[in-house]
Amino acid sequence: MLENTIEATEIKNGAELLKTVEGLKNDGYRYATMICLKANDGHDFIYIFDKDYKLKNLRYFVKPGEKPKSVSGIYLCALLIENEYQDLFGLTFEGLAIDFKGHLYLTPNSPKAPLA
Amino acid sequence: MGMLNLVLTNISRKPATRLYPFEIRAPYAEFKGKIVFNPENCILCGICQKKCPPDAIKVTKDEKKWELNVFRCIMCTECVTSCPKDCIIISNERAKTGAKEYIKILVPKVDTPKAAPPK
Amino acid sequence: MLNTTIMLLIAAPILFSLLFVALPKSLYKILAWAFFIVGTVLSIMLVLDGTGKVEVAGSSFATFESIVLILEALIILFVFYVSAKHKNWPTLALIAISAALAVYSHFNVAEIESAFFNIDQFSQVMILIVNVIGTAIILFATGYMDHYEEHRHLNRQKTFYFTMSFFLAAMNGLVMVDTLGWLFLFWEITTLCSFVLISYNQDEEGINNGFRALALNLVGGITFAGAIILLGTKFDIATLSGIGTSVGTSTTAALIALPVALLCIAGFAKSAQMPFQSWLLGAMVAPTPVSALLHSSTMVNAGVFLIVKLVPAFAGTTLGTAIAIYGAFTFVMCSALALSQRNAKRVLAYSTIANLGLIIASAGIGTPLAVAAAIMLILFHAISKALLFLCTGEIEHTIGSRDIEDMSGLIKKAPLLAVLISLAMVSMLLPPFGVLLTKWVSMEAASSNPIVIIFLILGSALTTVYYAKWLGTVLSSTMDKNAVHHAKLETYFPLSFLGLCIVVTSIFVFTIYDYFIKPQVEVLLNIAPAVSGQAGQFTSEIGAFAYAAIFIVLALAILIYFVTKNMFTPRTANYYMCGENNLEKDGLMFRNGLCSYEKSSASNIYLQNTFGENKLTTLGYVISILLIIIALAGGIL
Amino acid sequence: MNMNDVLIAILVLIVAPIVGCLAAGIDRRITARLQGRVGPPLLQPYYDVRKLLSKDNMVVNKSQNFFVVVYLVFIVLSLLMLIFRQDILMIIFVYTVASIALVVGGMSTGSPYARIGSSREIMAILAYEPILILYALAIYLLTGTFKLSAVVDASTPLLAYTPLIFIAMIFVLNIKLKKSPFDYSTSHHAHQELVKGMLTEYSGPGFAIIEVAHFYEYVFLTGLLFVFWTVNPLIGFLLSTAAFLLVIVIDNITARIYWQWMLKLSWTFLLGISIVNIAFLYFSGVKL
Amino acid sequence: MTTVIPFGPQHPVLPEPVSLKLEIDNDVVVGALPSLGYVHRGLEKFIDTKDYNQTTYICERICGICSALHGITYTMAVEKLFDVEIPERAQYIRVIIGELNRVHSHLLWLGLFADGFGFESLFYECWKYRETVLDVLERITGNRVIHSISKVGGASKDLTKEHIDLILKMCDTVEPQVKDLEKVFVNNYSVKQRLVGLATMSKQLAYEAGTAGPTLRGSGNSIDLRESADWDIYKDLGFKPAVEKDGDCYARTKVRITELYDSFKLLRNAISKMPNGEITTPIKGFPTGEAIMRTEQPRGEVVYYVKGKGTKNLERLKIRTPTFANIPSLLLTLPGIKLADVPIVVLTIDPCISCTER
Amino acid sequence: MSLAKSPWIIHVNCNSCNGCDIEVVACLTPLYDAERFGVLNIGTPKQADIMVVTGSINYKNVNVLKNIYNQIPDPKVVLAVGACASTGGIFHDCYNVIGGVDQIIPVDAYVPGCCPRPEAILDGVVAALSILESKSQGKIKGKEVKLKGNEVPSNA
Ligand code: SF4
Ligand code: SF4
Ligand code: SF4
Ligand code: SF4
Ligand code: SF4
Ligand code: SF4
Ligand code: SF4
Ligand code: SF4
Repeated sequence: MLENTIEATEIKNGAELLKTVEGLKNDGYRYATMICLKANDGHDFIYIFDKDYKLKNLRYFVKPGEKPKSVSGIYLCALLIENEYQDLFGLTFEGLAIDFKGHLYLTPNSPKAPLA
Repeated sequence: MGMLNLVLTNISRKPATRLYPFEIRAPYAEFKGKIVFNPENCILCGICQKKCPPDAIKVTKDEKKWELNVFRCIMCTECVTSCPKDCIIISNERAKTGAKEYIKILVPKVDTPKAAPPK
Repeated sequence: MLNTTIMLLIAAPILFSLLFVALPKSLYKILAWAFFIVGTVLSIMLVLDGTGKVEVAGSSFATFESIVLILEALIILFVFYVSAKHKNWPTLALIAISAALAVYSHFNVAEIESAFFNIDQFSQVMILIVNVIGTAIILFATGYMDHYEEHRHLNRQKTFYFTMSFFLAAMNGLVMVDTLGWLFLFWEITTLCSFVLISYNQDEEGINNGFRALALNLVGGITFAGAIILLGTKFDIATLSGIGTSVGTSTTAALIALPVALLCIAGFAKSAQMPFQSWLLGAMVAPTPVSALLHSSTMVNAGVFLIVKLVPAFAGTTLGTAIAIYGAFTFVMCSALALSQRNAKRVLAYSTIANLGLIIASAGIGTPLAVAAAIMLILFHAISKALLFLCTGEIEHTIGSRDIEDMSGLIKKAPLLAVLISLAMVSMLLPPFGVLLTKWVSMEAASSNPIVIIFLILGSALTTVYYAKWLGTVLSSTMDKNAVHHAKLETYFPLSFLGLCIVVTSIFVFTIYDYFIKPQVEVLLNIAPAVSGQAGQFTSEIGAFAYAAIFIVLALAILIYFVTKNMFTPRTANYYMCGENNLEKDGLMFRNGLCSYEKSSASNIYLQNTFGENKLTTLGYVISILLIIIALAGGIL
Repeated sequence: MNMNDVLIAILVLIVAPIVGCLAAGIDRRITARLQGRVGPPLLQPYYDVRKLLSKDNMVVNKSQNFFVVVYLVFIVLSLLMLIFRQDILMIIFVYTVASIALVVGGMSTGSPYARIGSSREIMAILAYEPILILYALAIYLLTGTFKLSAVVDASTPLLAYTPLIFIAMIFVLNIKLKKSPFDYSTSHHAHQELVKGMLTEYSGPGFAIIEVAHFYEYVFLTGLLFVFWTVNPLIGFLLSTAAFLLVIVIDNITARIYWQWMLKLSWTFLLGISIVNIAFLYFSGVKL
Repeated sequence: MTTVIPFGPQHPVLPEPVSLKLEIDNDVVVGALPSLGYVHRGLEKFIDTKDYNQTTYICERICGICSALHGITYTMAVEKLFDVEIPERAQYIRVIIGELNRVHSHLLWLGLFADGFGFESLFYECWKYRETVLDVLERITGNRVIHSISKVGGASKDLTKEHIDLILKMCDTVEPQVKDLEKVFVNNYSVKQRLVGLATMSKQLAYEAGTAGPTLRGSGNSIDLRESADWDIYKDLGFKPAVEKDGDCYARTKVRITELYDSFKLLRNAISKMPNGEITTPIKGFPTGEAIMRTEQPRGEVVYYVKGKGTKNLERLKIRTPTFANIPSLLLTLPGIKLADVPIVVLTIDPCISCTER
Repeated sequence: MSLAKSPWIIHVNCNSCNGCDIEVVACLTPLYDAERFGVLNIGTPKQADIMVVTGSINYKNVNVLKNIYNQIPDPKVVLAVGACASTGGIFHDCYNVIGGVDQIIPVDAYVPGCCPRPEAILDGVVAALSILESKSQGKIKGKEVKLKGNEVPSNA
């Protein structure tokens, strides 16, 4: 395991994720961003929220083939980063506010899911 | 009116324009203009090639060739600081504008590397 | 000779209307051609016959007079019947009043011994308009109605052609007759015809709008009847020309203003001026040839015809000034209203009302120059407007819409049609064409009255705007070339013919002026306008309009264009779409954020928030009714 | 038209674009100096036109250049009519033909940017047209005729009785030269949301014609201001030059505002002062 | 009667390639769909082939406008991985270059913004003053735009006495010039016509839309990463965020102008407090672990996430740039404005597409 | 000499990091004032003579570049500004980068640097002027670049 990893709350499933995010929004957290990492054939998501310069991180493991839930219904601004990961990792988010269908950055002829 | 003041001041003064290319300002000494390679001491170790972020330098040991694609160089001076033999310096003269064929190819005069690359 | 022509002019359309009923549909085209030729020949004959008064007296008078009586009674009964049938109470009430007035006048107004037809140059002009343009419109209709009815599952063409032709007969009578009683009959016939034509579709909207037209025109009819009674009982005047002459001589000059004002209101109603404008807008539901007919050669022209004929009665009086301001106000108001419209026919409707307002304003000013402008404007407006309407109708059949926005790219789809409608629009707003020339004349004439002139200035700027955007839209080349474009002779002949008329009348404007307008103004006002024409220039005492120079320059522009066209290496390129268009597809398509292609488009500015109908109409009602009341008050005092 | 007139006409045809070109050059130089830079050579507009003429005639449809030819000839015609002191109302109508031709030319290209630009230019017409005609009306009220010759023959300058209309006319000049704050339909430096607006699709010779027509238009528009002081041509010239300079300065000290704002300004303030001026002329009955 | 037009990617009013599909009804925008990807290069993958030092140069070229702060933030993130403390002088150098960068960036923005509403001479005026700053930066770093001042372990160049004099002199000349500009931006009638009340975002909305930087602070949120503990040196310099309440374009402009004054103050303070000493710490080994570093760029908060796996290349680099955070707010502010205002509203978030797409 | 005195440029930002862009814009501002040579930054390619390209080409902007190039009337000159536009620069290896501008359209002159100084860009414009002049004399036409949807150039 790595040293000095960042602190993060583990999230088990999509429903819990949405609930937690909803709760964070009610607590006055700001959506900063979300990080996607390849891990064990699946993807590790780190959601980063901010309040009074303090970060609150959620870690959520997306199993291979699972369609992660979009939080853009809660924080609209999440749509951009989620669309980005659709492009770069070939993921498909469920419930995106605006779905660019993998064409946010990439066109049909550019490399497919380059970070996957 | 603030803007009226500004434009009237402008018209009453000499224009701020630097009359390049009719009057050429001497470049600042610090200016990173272009890479100058001095093949004198080069040992063809290839460190500069490794360090160069845009892969602008190509060192071919067999052909004793040190090449720089001027049009790819980003003047980061990594090569300058990393060269063990200080063969590369940065000059404050600008690289020339023109056709892309302008790729610098230099063959070092030394036949054999004088020292092994530091490990 | 004159005698026969007059009778023929009334009889021939009636004959044709009966023929349309009697003969099968397949012969309509031939009939319409024949009608067009007969109408044209007859009207030219009338012009050649010269001017003069024709008296109908003796036994023939008695016969005609009884026919008139019977017809009036029939009209009243018919209106009673239809309004009762459709339970339209306002109309019922109005016709009841009309009936009462008719009965009253029958018993109180002194009997007349003879009737007069008065053929002056104005009548000639009007006859030309009615019989040349009117029959051209009917000809157009034969190429139009089948398609129209097919879409709406109608089969009422017999009624249609019958009424259209009968309409022309009534108009012919109206512009030639001098006796007020007979004039009133023709007046009411046109009302009735328009009612039948507007409710042609027999759907709810059509019937409602028909009744609105009927009701508002009945109001005009009532004021007309009131005026006849007043004139007959108080002043012993029974002819139209009598009013003018009596003003000069009679010691009761001031008092006569009231019946004159009432007649003017009848004219306002018929010309759909401001508080009455809704009937003409409602008339848009009818087939386009009907609109063309109502707007250019018949109905609305009857109103302004009457008012211009009355000029001697109010020229130079307060009533005249009031009428001028009223007309100018309608002009600016309706021009503003037209600005926010996308529906081409509504734009045209407002434009018609506005131009009639301009005519009325010019008549109201009452100087020789102004009256000349008014008559010329009636002529030029009729030609241009007929063409505009017919083109709009044809466009509707070509692209399936009368929305101005949908007309973008017409120049690619139907080039000839686009050029014709552009010509018509240009003739409405730019020199060297007739309408603008007359607008120039009326502006120069109105410059002595600051309120009128300011209204005219604002109105003409607004006119420029709504026509310019339509013109640009029609000429913009944005559509692909795949329109269903059926070029029929019956449709394109009238269009091209009218187009030609625009150009020819504009070129020979001075001849027309010299032959028709100048003598007419002399008849009306006893002085001719101080206008002279030399070297293709129209010169009044206060200005000059060098229309020939403009024609030459226009021709020069066309020449330069064709000479230089191939001087430079021509190369067609795609539209600039910020770099996101794809050459393989439509040049106006661009790639959007989802990587799919989408068509770009641009619409014009309509300013609904400033010039929207709901905002301006109320204001227009208030001010126009006020102005009418002031005019009336001026008439009484 | 005698021989003399023909000569004058030819002279105008030749001299006006030169003057207009110089005016455009001066405009660009002064603008540059106001912005604290050197600016292009004085003859830059001429170089531009020459360059444009040597480029390919790239068009999106075959008829677009027709309208610019119409624009050019009608500008020239209105200028000539101005020089020959014709009916001012007529001149304004002829000038309207030119403006409409340019608008329609823009629209005829079919590009959405051009069409939006043209729509805005139509709004500009709505804004300035009434003022131009009121200007003509003022001339009529002061001389009893619309013929410009009456103004020229008069011994009092027009400006003496029409100061408010003069102010309104400066705004008209500003609108017509498409300078800030009214440069929303198209502008010379194209940094706007509509690319080049109305003229987006014009290139090469077609665009050169527009530029040349602009030269004539410069002369024509300043000519309209010159009329305010014909008693002493020098003062008239200085007056129109001063107005021109003022417009350049305004261009440099204002942002582009909306066409809606322009319409409001014109139909309230500008029309207001013009009408006040007209009312004064009408009620006082002064004559030149 | 909707008008549908593409707005960009190659568009004279947009300095960068972004495309908006605009749907306009009656001169009012009713829909806007952004189209991105014109500047997407794929830098987050590119670090696979470059070592962590070379990545500094890549990060600086995420964007040429606040390139210095990209380099600084990246190096600070990597230093977190190494868990090293760099010399204080180097930290001060970073602050000074960062603030100089902010001054040039804000002046640049003011100019482009003025150009957005058709005020050409004001645009030129701003850029004229900006050149003074660029000259100073060139004297210090050898390049006008991309400075390469920060490297993992410290600063790559020291500030000499001469440099410091130059900076102070620059502050003294540019500050009054900014005052002149402020007069125009804040008082000019035509500018106010265009800006006041345009694209207003409430405090709550701006916060929840995840905006950053002046966009956030223009709506009354006092959030500026220079206050946070991540980069504590700002604490010593007495920094306070610039905040405006109104939330419209006018407020966002005023925030940036105030920040210019703040930067001058910070520069002077930093220079007076800057200690002498080393400017680099030696770094050994290869980075391992995860770290998040956030700083305040001219356009707002930038978030760097780095993950090393003990090789010379990083395993993952993720950058959340300020424009990336601000773009979603455009979806909220664009509908309802006039077509003529689109460039202004887009420019008011100070968009930098090249960092959004990387 | 008819072309060389009035070069109107169109600036196309392809994949640039903004560094080159702001230097291109800086050329137009008072300190460098490119308008001294008649340079105008014209908005539409239809009126441009010199195409100033900054940044490398990626799969999304390749068609934009071609479109703009095709829409410039002849004679025209393409100027690649900066390392990215010339060769792909530091990003030449990125997955979404096709390469320098010359992979797609013919380039007439290159300006080195990352980013180039405004002076260098002015040099480039001056170099472009003489090329423009010779093109106009020799009536050399730019060839129409084919545009096929989202096609990938073969030489990428
Ligand atoms: S065709 Fe290719 S680019 Fe398009 S959706 Fe399918 S996988 Fe994605
Ligand atoms: S300066 Fe940088 S980019 Fe240029 S050759 Fe040296 S290492 Fe390579
Ligand atoms: S690092 Fe220096 S010695 Fe080694 S190859 Fe490069 S230039 Fe030659
Ligand atoms: S020290 Fe090793 S890694 Fe470095 S350049 Fe030499 S051989 Fe390559
Ligand atoms: S490839 Fe085109 S059509 Fe298919 S999903 Fe993507 S955008 Fe839609
Ligand atoms: S926000 Fe803009 S200026 Fe700052 S680094 Fe990102 S791209 Fe560059
Ligand atoms: S050459 Fe350098 S400055 Fe220019 S765009 Fe490329 S990375 Fe940016
Ligand atoms: S839908 Fe996609 S793949 Fe199909 S043509 Fe359009 S861009 Fe190409």
